[in-house]
Amino acid sequence: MKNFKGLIVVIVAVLLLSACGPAAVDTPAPAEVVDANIPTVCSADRYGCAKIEPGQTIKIGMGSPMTGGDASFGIDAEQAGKIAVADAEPLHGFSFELVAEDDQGAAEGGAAVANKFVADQTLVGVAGHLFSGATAAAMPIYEAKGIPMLSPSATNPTLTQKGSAVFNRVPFTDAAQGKAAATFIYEELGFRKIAVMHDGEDYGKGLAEIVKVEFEALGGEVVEFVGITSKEADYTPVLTTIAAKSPELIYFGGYTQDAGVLANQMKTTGLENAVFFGCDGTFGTDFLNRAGANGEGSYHATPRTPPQTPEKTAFDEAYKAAYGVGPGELSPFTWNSYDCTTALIEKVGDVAVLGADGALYIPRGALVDAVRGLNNWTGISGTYTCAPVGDCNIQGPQFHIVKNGAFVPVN
Amino acid sequence: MENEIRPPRRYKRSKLPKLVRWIFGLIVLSSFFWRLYTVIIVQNEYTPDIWVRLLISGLVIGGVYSLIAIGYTLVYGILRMINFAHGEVMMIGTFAGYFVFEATNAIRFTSSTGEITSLSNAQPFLSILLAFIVGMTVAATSGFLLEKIAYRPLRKAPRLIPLISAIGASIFLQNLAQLLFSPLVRDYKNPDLIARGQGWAITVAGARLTIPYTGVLTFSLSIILMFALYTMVRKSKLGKSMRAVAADKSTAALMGIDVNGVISQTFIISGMLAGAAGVMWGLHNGLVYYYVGFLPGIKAFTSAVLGGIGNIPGAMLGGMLLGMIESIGPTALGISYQLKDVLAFVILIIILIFRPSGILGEVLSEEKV
Amino acid sequence: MNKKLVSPSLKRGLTFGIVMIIFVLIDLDVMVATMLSKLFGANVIRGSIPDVGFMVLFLILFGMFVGWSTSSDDAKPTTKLFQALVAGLTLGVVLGLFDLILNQLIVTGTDVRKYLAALAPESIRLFLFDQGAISPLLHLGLFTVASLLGSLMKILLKSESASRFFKGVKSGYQGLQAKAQANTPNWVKKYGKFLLFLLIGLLAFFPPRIWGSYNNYVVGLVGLYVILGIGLNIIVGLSGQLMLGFAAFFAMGAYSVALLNAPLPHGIMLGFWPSLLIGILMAVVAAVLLGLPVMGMRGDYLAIVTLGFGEIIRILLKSDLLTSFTGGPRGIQDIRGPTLFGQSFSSDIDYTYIILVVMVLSIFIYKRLERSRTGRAWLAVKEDTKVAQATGVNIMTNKLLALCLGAAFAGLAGGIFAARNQFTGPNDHQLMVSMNILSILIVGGVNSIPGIILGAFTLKGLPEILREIENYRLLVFGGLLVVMMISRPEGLWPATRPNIEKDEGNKLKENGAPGEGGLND
Amino acid sequence: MTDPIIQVKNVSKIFGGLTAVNQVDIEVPEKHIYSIIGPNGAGKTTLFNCISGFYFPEKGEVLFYGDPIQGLSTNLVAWLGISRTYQNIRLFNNLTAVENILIGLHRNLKTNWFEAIIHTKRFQKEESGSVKEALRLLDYVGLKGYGDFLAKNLPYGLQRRLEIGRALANQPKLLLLDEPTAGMNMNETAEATHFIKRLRDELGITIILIEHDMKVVMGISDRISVLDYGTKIAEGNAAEIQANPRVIEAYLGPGGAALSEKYKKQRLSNAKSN
Repeated sequence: MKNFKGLIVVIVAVLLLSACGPAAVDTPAPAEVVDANIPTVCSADRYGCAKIEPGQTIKIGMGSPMTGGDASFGIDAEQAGKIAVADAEPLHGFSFELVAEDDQGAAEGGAAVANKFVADQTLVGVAGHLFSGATAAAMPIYEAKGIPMLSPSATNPTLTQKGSAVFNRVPFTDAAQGKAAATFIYEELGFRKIAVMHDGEDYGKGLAEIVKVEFEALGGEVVEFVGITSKEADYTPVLTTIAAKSPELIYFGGYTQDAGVLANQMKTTGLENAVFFGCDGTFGTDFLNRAGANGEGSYHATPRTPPQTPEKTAFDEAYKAAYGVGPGELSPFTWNSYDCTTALIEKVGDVAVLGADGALYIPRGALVDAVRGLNNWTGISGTYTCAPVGDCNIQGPQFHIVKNGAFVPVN
Repeated sequence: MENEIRPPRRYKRSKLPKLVRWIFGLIVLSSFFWRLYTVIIVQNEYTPDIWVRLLISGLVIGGVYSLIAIGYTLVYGILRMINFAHGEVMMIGTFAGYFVFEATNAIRFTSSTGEITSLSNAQPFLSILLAFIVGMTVAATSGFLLEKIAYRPLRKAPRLIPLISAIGASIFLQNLAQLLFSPLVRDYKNPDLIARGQGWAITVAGARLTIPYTGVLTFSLSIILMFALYTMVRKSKLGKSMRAVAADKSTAALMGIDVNGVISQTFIISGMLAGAAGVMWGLHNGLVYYYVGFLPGIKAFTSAVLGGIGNIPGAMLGGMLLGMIESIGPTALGISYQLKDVLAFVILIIILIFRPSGILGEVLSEEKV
Repeated sequence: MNKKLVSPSLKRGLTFGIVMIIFVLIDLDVMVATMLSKLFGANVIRGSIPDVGFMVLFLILFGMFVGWSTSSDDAKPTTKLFQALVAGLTLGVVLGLFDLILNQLIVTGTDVRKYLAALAPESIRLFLFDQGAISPLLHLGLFTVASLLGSLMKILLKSESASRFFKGVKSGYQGLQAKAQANTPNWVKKYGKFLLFLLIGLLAFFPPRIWGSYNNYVVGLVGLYVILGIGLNIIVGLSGQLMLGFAAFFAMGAYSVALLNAPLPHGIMLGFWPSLLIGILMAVVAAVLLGLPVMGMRGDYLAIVTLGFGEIIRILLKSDLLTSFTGGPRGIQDIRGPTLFGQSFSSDIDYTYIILVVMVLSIFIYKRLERSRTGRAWLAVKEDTKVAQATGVNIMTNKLLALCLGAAFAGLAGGIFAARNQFTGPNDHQLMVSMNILSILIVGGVNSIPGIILGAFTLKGLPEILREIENYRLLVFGGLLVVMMISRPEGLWPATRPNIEKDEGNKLKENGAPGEGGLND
Repeated sequence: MTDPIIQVKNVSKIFGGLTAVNQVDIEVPEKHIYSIIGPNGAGKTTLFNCISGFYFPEKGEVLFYGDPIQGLSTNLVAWLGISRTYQNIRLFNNLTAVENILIGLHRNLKTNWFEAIIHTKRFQKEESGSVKEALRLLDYVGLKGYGDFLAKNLPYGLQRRLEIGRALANQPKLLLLDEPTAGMNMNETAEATHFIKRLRDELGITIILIEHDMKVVMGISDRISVLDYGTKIAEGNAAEIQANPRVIEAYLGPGGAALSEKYKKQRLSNAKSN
């Protein structure tokens, strides 16, 4: 017994020590150090500089759920980001590295990852976090250290209403897409009686709420507003209940997996004639595979961008080749994640200065401003211009209809 | 001295718990029925065919729950442990079925009529049968291994220990599946014969409604399996020895029953049922991924307790009941479908308050637990 | 005889072969190789492939382990070697066959990753040492030799030396203890505990300032889970009610602080401390509401009901129904931190202090409860409810009391948790949280404070430290739990009962006799 | 003769169809040792359970100092001063002997959990007092030095003693002992018997005893009643009971009385012959 306890004590001690390990990386912020090599921008910068010693890499962080029920989002984002890093040219001989950490999409993990990132001097930007919960918890920590964020998917409107300098995002704001969708349904398609569904998650629900409000504002009738439990896979009861109210169209805020199931089950629950109207979360070949014939005539949204630019095609091929699964199958945010990483890398290139000592200096404050200053920047998922609050995608969406198993732009 | 021994008022047996219980129950029940009344009679916005539809989907999902719940009940009856990883066994079964269909789909040839067709469409029944066989076998194997590795060493341990071990196994299996098959949410390639979204059209009260083929398959198959299992436990030698072990391990051992063997067989059987349920789940709902077993697992456990854990008919009843509650409940009570789990659990709690050992009661005596 | 030797070794080889195959299928082999290369100071960029040498090293170590574990302790050296040989050969053959398949994949260039996501060509190549067709032979040879090496090692440093080492540790430990007991002046005995607390306090004071925010975060997390563990231990460990929905009380605390102390949705800026108090109260209220009806229920029924309760709370928090009130799936942001004497007291360092203080306080309270009439009553109820009642213990009130006190701790932890993250949402209060807390108890050791601390560290601290191994961490974690339960079911640091009689005796005769382990441990 | 401490007035307890206890009347004066004997399954323990509040008798009433106590929950019965031991020893196995006794003392302690947290003077006084008391009792039942053993690790005989100790901690006026000497050898039994006597003589506790060992019963009981199939078939002092043919029938089956007579004669004749 006793000797075991002794052992335990030793083990704990060791673990604690190893826990203290990262602290060693904590070097004082260069701004305080007076050194001839250090470019003047650093002393001027409000956050000081990140100093990359020769041999080190420039780290781009990414916080996303890689375990638990939403792991597909995280894995997908990481894979896209890796390709982005691979595509990036080395900067003054310094190569980039993507550090993807698992934040489980929740506050606890988000804060943990953020704290880990800020402990690393060579980490200059974060392409993330993916989920709003984790983002909200992480934001203040980056704010203090001056690390710019560019999130591919955190759509919670309140995130950009807090006057954060570091947080930016590329997805639609729910407001933009919701309004456009409502108007499109009311005017172009001319439906007056719709049901609005969402997957009960942050993104889908926010969108659905806007659509409901806007559609009613236009004078249409929302016969049912109901949430489902994502990936639960049997939605026949709820669809049946909706069918009783006989809506002409069903708007769904959520992701492809659920959208596919819904499209299938609509056919057996008395909604054979109702139109399925998705969002940018439900767009992607993945939906076509899942819904098959049942997906015909359904509407989906994408950013207003030519569906297939050569860059996009190139990326798609690279992704497929690298991971054996097509982009957009794991999550709809593959392209966004790629763009976020690329944009960050590009901006780092703009602000970075090579010191006389051969080390690379990246003024954090300048980088923050540069990312916020993203203007008319075209990636594979769209063209982005960041608003002062950090919403980089204010343009309306492009809607597509599914005809003979393919997406056809309609507006 | 004398006066001290007279029980003072406050020491009279406290009626509080009973009172609270009854008041609680009364309030809940009355509001429950009032709600039913208002929604069904007063508002009356649903035509009969809606109820029929809900009933159908309730039966289908209920069948699946029952099958998994039986697994929980069998194991509980014998080991008095909550096999928390049972849902993951089902998940494994689902994956096995998925791969069979992928394979049968991959095999393509030109049929007699000349057009190119895949094996799963040319021989739908064969491929479905194959899927079920493979799914059940794989799940059974994993159940067997699970018991051998994670539970058998803990026979003598206090009752919390196996539970934690089960939780660990559950986490392990989930993540193993995720790492093996990626977190991608895949979809079943059903043979066209039972494609999702297709079904028989029937007319109820003037309204046309569709009964999905997959639903029919799922329901009938689950009933058959349940019946088979029940007769097995009642009639066969294995069933008898299972009941003996459940009643008292040591005595059973003295009677010359190989206890470990019986336990392993129990896990194999429950694994088979879970595997079947998994394949059904895949066929009917179409989603396959590493997390697919978790929710049904919890639900099935709930239904096992609902019917009286350790009691096989109880598990069947509980499963069906839970399916019904989930499909019909929210509509009948006019609440959002997000809250159907809340409804399920609330009903469970109420039932347990008034029948502390489930609807059909527990077959094992309290002393043993 | 020989057969009795061969077949187990064969089995072992086979098992480990399968294990290795799974390693390859989930790409864990590459991960381990990467870790090894990190150990040797090579800086590998994430996602890139390490040097072949490290893969070789890993496989050798694996093989040696196989050899070590296969050769049975009580066998003659030659037998040991023989067993190792058999196991190694089997392992080699199994993997050799597997290699052939892999090699085929490489040659034909088929991509299986649609199904087996982790099986990337480059990692396959790495595993095959880029040797293509002859790699099976390489593996066969490697594993055989390595396995022999392993058993050789076992033969060389026999288990005796190891046990001698342990004995040394033990005797040294006890010797020290005895000496300490023997020559401690009276004043130390009097104020020893106090001094110890002071020392711990001082120790706790400095590190948070030095060791950076990440460690503060991890330590804080562990601390919070220690508090939660203590709370649950009062319910499960002392009063013996199996509770699977503990996260509900956690959520109560977190949401109370969030709702009362954030600009949205209600904008009641009540301040941290009062809202924390209310959070604790809310948790207790919830406990009473849950407790009164379900008190009568037994073990597993209570378990599922509490599980249901936890889920109900979570779903309600998330549902459309309460969105306007709780913020729905979006949760609540910008939760204001605590202030102390007017100025803000919510930097990561401050939180670490708060948590440590609260943790020590809870341990203190727990200790006093456990060693009181109430605590004994709880233990009695846990041991044998009927008899306890017949000895004059009021079951109902005591169980309820335990539930409430436990809930209070959860509420406390929840409040701090929410304020520390400045955010809380439904995802923070999932079923897995309850499971984790329960696991902390069991892994650490029920009713033992050091156990709980240890458990909290193992379950919450370790995964944070294990971040290096990315998305394998939960796999490892799950596996560890199982192994843990099998190897040490009583927990890392099992509880021992107090030696009241002896202590009393010591008190009577004022000279403290060396107080080494009680009769009962 | 002093007024009865406990009266059982035609109490009946029915399980389903079976009547375990059938209209039994018992009256025990203070400071008496009263034995209940009878073949297995005669309903002795059931009667105990009715007195100590485990069962709620369908018919009849149980009066303690003239107050009805049937249907009172067991902890209240204990609170009134009735403690008991169990046929198959039921200790708190994973607690130490001292703790077992301390739990027995529960009823006499007043402090609540809050006082426990903020060590009030009262609490400390009570705690130290109760510990001393517990050790004293431990000594009294002869477990000195075993105090820190886990109850489950104690030898059988000591477990029995500990159980009695726990019962005594409650400061009972009435003590129900359920087969206290079961499974003991000759000298242990003798000791136990003597010990039970001491309890009555020194502490002045009234004792009701269920016992199979006739030597013990006849040795120490002031009054004995015999149960058979739930009904009381005889009551009286040792001599009367031994003489009572119905009792012998009950034990040896029909015709038993005659047989026993025959054996007695034989024994006498043997005694004469040598």
